[in-house]
Amino acid sequence: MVARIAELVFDPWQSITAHQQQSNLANQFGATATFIGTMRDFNDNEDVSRMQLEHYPAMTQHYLDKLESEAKQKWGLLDVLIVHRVGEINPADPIVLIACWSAHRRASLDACSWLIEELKHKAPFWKKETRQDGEKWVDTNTGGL
Amino acid sequence: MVARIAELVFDPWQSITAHQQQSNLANQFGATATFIGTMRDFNDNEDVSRMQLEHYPAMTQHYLDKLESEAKQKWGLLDVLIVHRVGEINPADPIVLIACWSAHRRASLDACSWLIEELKHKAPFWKKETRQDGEKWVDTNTGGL
Amino acid sequence: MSIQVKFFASLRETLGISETRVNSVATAGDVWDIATNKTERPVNVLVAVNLEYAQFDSPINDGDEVAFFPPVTGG
Amino acid sequence: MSIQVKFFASLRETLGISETRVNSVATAGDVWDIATNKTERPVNVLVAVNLEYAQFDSPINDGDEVAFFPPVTGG
Repeated sequence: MVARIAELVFDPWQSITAHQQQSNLANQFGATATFIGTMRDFNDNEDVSRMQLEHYPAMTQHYLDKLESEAKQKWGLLDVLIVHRVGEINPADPIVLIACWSAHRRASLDACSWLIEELKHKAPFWKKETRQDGEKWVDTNTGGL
Repeated sequence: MVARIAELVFDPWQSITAHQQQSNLANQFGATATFIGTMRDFNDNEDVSRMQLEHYPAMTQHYLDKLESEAKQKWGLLDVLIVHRVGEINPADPIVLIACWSAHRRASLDACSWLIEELKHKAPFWKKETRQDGEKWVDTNTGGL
Repeated sequence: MSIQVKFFASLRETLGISETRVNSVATAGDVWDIATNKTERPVNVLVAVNLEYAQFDSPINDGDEVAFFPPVTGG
Repeated sequence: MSIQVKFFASLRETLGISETRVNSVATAGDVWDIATNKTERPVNVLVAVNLEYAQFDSPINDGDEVAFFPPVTGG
């Protein structure tokens, strides 16, 4: 179980591959569900050329670890990986990766869906977008969209 | 949008990476949800050393294409990829890959979850397991597990 | 023209038939009876006509492809 | 011992304070008042005490870390 803050751009599929190779769970898991959030070059119909992602390091790590433990226990997951970017982010860069491994499919799918909602509502990250008219803090996350 | 039957072992993460590189959707999608079903080396508490996956080729392709179209329309997905193994499968081999790309998170997550259930209940694939006491057709898929 | 008939998985093994052809008949149930020499139909057998799920009383036309198989277990 | 205070994101920019320290106080609300020189609290400000979400009337002990920030927008 790993929750990691990434200061630099990461490849989500390589991160999952590497994590899975180290995990020694081959033959045990029957299901893997993943979610990747990626930066788009527009938001609210405005072009966004860049984004700064600020966080509260100690609390972020604490919350991601806590969410992983809760999900693992609640759904009996075999493994969980969370990676979240901070710093300067460009369009098409991955922002967040969540991957859940379980014996059967519903556990991994439901846990993955729960984790991204919890993370969006609780983990202390803040986005500031660079638009044509300047920099603007994102007010609030879309509710469940 | 691709639905593909794989006769040989495939790497799901590489398949997704390759598909995403070709798709020309960078900067547009904000969310990617995936599900991977993998062969375990046990089922119903019995060791399973190998599996044969039979299918009805024309109907399989027809159903996978149809499910992709339905999901794409229902959730406004930007792209969908399905890969399903047939033939001789060994423990730890991926069996099925579903990946959905969308602008916002709920579309990709809900579509991915729907697709694996529909595929399990409708696509004409059949598993035959090799156990210690011989070969045995799997009777039925677990309901939503 | 005739009707193409296919059997899959455990049904193919039990009946010992993979593919056959039958002449004009009224329904998918008739196809089963002729192709299997009136073998009793297991309760869970599914039928597809031209790659779509169908019923045993679904009408069959010349040139159709009719397939019989057990519950699917993919994914 | 004193109380470590942190501000994040738009709140950090608006107040022009990133980190500060205050002496013993009763509640998280008191920390806000002292650290911001009684700036009016925006309605949506969140508070965390020792890395857990808390309330403005949560009691504060010496050595605690208290953080104020706007609604989170990660993921």
